[in-house]
Amino acid sequence: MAQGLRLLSHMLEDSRCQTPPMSTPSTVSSEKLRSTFRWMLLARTLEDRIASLYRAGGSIVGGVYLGRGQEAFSGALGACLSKKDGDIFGGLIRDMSGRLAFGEPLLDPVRAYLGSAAGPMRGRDGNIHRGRPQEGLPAMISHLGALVSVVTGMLLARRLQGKATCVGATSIGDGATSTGSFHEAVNMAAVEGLPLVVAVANNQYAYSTPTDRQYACENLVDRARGYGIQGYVVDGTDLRACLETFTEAVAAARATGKPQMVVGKLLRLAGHGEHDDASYVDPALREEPSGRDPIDVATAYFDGMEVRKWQEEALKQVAEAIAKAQNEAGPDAGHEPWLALASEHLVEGRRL
Amino acid sequence: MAQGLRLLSHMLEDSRCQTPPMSTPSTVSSEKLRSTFRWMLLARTLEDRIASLYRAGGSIVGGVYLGRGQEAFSGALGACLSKKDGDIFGGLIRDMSGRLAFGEPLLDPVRAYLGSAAGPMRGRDGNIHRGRPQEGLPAMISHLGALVSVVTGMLLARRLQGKATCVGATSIGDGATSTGSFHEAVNMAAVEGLPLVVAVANNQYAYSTPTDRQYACENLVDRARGYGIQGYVVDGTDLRACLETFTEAVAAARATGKPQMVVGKLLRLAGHGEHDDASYVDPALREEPSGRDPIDVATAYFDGMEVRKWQEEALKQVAEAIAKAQNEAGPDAGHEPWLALASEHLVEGRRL
Amino acid sequence: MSTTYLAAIREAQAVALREDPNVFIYGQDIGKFGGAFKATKGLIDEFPNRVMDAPISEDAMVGLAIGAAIEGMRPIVEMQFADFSSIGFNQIINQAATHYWRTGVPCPITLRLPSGGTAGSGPFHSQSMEALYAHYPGLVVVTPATVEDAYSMLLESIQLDDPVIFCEHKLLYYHLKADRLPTVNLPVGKARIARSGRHATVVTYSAMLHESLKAAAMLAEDGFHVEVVDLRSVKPIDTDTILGSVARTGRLLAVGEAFPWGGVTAEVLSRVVSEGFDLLDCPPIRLNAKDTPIPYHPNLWKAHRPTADSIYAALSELVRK
Amino acid sequence: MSTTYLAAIREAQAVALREDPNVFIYGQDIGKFGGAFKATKGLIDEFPNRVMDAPISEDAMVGLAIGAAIEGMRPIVEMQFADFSSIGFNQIINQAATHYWRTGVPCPITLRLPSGGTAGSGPFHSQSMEALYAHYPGLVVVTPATVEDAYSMLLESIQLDDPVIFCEHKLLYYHLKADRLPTVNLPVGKARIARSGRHATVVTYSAMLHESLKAAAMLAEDGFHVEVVDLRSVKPIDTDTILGSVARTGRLLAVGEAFPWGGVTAEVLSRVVSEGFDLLDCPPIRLNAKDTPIPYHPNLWKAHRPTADSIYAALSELVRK
Ligand SMILES: Cc1ncc(C[n+]2csc(CCOP(=O)(O)OP(=O)(O)O)c2C)c(N)n1
Ligand SMILES: Cc1ncc(C[n+]2csc(CCOP(=O)(O)OP(=O)(O)O)c2C)c(N)n1
Ligand SMILES: [Mg+2]
Ligand SMILES: [Mg+2]
Repeated sequence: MAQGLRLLSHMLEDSRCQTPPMSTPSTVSSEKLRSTFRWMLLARTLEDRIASLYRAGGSIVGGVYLGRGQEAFSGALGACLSKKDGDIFGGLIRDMSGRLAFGEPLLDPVRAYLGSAAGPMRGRDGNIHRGRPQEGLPAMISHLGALVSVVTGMLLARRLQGKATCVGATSIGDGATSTGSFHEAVNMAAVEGLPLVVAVANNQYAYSTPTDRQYACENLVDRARGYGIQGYVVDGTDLRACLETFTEAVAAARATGKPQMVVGKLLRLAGHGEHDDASYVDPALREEPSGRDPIDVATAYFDGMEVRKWQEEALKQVAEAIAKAQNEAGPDAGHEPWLALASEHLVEGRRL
Repeated sequence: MAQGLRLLSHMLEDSRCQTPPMSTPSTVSSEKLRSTFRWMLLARTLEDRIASLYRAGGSIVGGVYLGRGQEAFSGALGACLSKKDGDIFGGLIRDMSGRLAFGEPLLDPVRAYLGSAAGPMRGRDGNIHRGRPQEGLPAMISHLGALVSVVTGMLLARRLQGKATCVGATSIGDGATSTGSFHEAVNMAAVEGLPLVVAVANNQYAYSTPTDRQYACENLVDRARGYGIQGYVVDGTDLRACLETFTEAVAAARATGKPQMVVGKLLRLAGHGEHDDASYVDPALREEPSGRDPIDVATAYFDGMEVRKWQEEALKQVAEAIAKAQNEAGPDAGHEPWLALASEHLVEGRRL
Repeated sequence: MSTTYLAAIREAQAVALREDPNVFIYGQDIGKFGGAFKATKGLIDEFPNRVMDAPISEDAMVGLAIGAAIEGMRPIVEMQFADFSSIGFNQIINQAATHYWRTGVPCPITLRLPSGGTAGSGPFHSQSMEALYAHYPGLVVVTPATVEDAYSMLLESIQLDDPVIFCEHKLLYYHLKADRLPTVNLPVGKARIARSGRHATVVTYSAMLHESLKAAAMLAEDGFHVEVVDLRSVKPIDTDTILGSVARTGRLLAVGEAFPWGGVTAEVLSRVVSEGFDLLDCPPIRLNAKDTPIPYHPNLWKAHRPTADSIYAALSELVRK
Repeated sequence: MSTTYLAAIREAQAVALREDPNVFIYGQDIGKFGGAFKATKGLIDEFPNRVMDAPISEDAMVGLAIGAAIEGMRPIVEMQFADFSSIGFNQIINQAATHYWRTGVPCPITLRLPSGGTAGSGPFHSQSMEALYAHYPGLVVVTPATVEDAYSMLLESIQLDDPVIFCEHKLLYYHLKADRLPTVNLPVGKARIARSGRHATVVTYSAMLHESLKAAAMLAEDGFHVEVVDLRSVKPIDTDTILGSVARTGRLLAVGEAFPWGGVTAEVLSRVVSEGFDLLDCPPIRLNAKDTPIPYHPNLWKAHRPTADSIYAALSELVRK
């Protein structure tokens, strides 16, 4: 079965996209496959828990946006980067898996969702916007596309500081490829020759909008050539294929110092947010290969007993983190300094 | 010689860009070639005159930006559209030739440059920003890329009003392809399926910036596939080639209702504006085929005597227009109503 | 049967689409889905060609609307949240706002901006952007605070020959209700005395009207009668109505939910002191949100914006000066 | 040897590049070409890796600078004209301005905006955008009116740990001269009394300082001594210095070149009336540009903005009230 999946997946041969030849046997170690799968499990476990807390009401602050269906694509990217070597992962709203694989502490999302003042954004900004900019995890803003140039700038800084081999990755949805921000940033990274990996998670919808109202090209990878960068397509539901492709793309970025664009096809297996029942999603899409659940697909790679054990560990980790964060206080307006500037002497508190 | 030029020009065969096969013999009538050439001559004559008035000082209001080198590419586009049938020509700063060929009255640019209150913008906006939006000539703003979506919207209106076969064209420089505005608008036109012809005048510089600091793809036509639209490349210095290509592109837009992207290679044969000596331009570029003067190239298609006659007529027309506009008063601040709103009852004149 | 603020917005669009074939709506997820807030729910069924889902391209969305408007259409653009209009900002202030003045050709577009804060929405889904747009010449900026105004002013906005920034407040969408929609109403440009009083004037708009009315009710228990002026549109500002009220009360507090530097409250104070200095018995004051981004956590959010309590506190001081 | 306002800006950047390896400049045509106004002329020769020509992508230019700043760099971004910052607007107000507050990580970028009107520049090459940026929390907005300030405040802006909108006025580039560049100067945030007087206070900034000083000189011939306050930065505003001046004169005129609704002059009036109402002997007034786009033709342009003459006229009335 794993073999069958391999055939469905990996970079599609396509003359338009300058993909390196398909690599057999897999360039991905079983250790990497396993560890990434465990991040996927952890992400799914956490998000399931958050979703049920959200539905129960009372404990989750703000909205809940899940990465369900994108765990392989996102996790593989996060796992192919090296936080300790100065790589950058600019995660978006569906990147729980990638963020954790990259090295974000589990407590960060838990605290953010539960509104703990000890969370990375201290209650000032929310859940999916969390980040640790000085540890290679920039904190996204809502405006789609806006993070791509920021990661590009982080890479420029790396280069100016003599750390030119660091790679910076960021993801983008099919919908956000329509933003001018995305275009300007990818083009700029190509012009500046910076090792940016753009992971296009084509989950077939932008909120309720299907891709035929978003773009008219055959495949979003067709954009790569227009930027003069390398393009890859991958079955975004298959962890092994994703790991192979991102391994190559990250290596290529590191070696050439040039942007790489990886387009993964998959399906958003949740509402846009948990407030959304996604009734507009065409049910036929779930039956297609791209509609598979990446956790199911990857589970087939492993021994069932082991998977259950990992699942239990994930449940335990999540439960512990939630228990800890639930005991932490929310932010206290009385102690909030209300300082938007680092230069405190320029703050006009009293006057405004 | 004309034959030699033909060989250099026309759509380059390129597997990347879905160009229809090269058409021999020419699809362009000698009448069309001649009339377009005369618009080119008129544009060049006018702009030469404006430039010398600018250098002399005193009579030209504001800056002067010339289309020198782009007359064939721009003029051919203007000539392939039909103003009376409701086509749209969204000209930019180097489109004197195309605007005139499309049907802009010669007095419009003359009055604008000479600061006549009778000019199309009544002194409120300047020279290259002039337009007649209700006659298919929208008035550009300075912000590059911003006109593409406006023309797209004009086309949407045409379609909603049952005039779906009208074509809308606009031009864009190599530099302005880097704007998010350009990207959003071309993508939107492709998604909406609107007959937009985007003419990319790749004149190898954006102000002083060469194309290697602007994009990293081989040819800007490589972008077409990423939008799912038809792409064409053409020698922008050769009028016949330009007419052939735009005839095809406009016909394709009209027939399919879909966007077309035409990339013309040429060289800006002037400074960015007349204040700029363009000393940064690599002299070697002038020796290349794309560095040829399109007026010279086209002159070879015609009888020398005839060309001289046309030139004299152009000189006479320009002299008359300038004489007329020079006698017209500039705007009078005392009579300016200072109304930014059409809804006069909502204007807060006294208060602000 | 009662109508919500949101239903009024939907209904105004339905009426406009029905009455004028030049009206169309463009925005993300506004078709079958009916919009993130359901403000266009069902409209695509009745008008399949005139309700269109847009790609995530706010710059081009506004540009497209401008182009269509030049050609005689009357587009309505729904921004998914007001905050995302920052992407269409250039097209709004430089293309739409200048078009009539530059060319003499009107540009009648209506931009619907779901505005203002709600708990848990954070810095990028809570903004009140009226001051940005009001600063630029060539735009009309309306800020309905009631169901009736949401309805009648949206209809009027669509009919106006100018670009209108229609700031609809998300906090009012579901809770605010009216028995029926108005057939006549005050036009855009006129303010309304929402509550009469003689001890002080509160000038406000949008969701802050309701906080101010609550504060006024609290003050009434202390024996002070506060007049509350609902601006309805912030460009133009109905200065005469404000001056009339200040002439009666001698005291002025301007309340807004937007950031404190500049903006509506500064404009109101400036006009009153320039034109009605002698009407004032004591210094006029302002109350705005704090000068930081809008916080995500409800604990912080509640302290960031003015509330009935903070307005009450400011007024209590003002009436005793 | 004398230095122009433009040369001071160039020199400040040279010094910053020399003193701090984290400083770099990014902008269109700023490399070999030295920039549209030559504000970076020759800098690329001395710092070939830290002066970079950007594509025409203002959104990404600002985004790139933010990313670099997060990593400890101190980028300077030159907008070719202030007006084009509308394309980078979202990155400025939503990403740069909120970054420190959201994450605790500073975002020290300096955005140079060649601002303000010159004859024949028209609606899109003449704007004064300080009010837009000052409205949003998290930005410092400076508006130097002198050669010395252009130099010292640019140096200080680059050193500040916050995003700074540096509004340099194009009309001052070539004509304004100073004998030498200062080694010490007032810090950002402090206003300066540019001319002392006792009959009225003019609060102004940037190019309008010079029009105001001319008007003050004209008034002096009529026997009225007008005090002129140069704000230097519009966020923060040095309210204490303004109040001090109004305490001396009892009369206030605020003058700005920007559009009239909201903005700096409204903010100044609001602060003075809220905090110094009793200092005023008569209604404070404002003078701004007209509420239309900025006209292209010099005939119209001259009438659109305040000038020494119109300031003189306003002051003549004010001092006689
Ligand atoms: C500039 C901008 N416009 C609109 C939105 C509102 N919005 C949030 S998510 C979303 C859909 C995003 O679709 P896609 O990029 O495909 O990502 P996905 O949600 O599918 O992961 C929209 C329209 C936004 N965040 N930013
Ligand atoms: C958004 C924006 N940024 C910057 C400018 C300033 N600017 C005017 S023309 C120009 C160069 C344009 O180059 P290109 O698009 O290649 O057109 P060309 O001048 O070569 O015809 C620049 C940078 C502008 N007009 N708009
Ligand atoms: Mg998607
Ligand atoms: Mg060019």
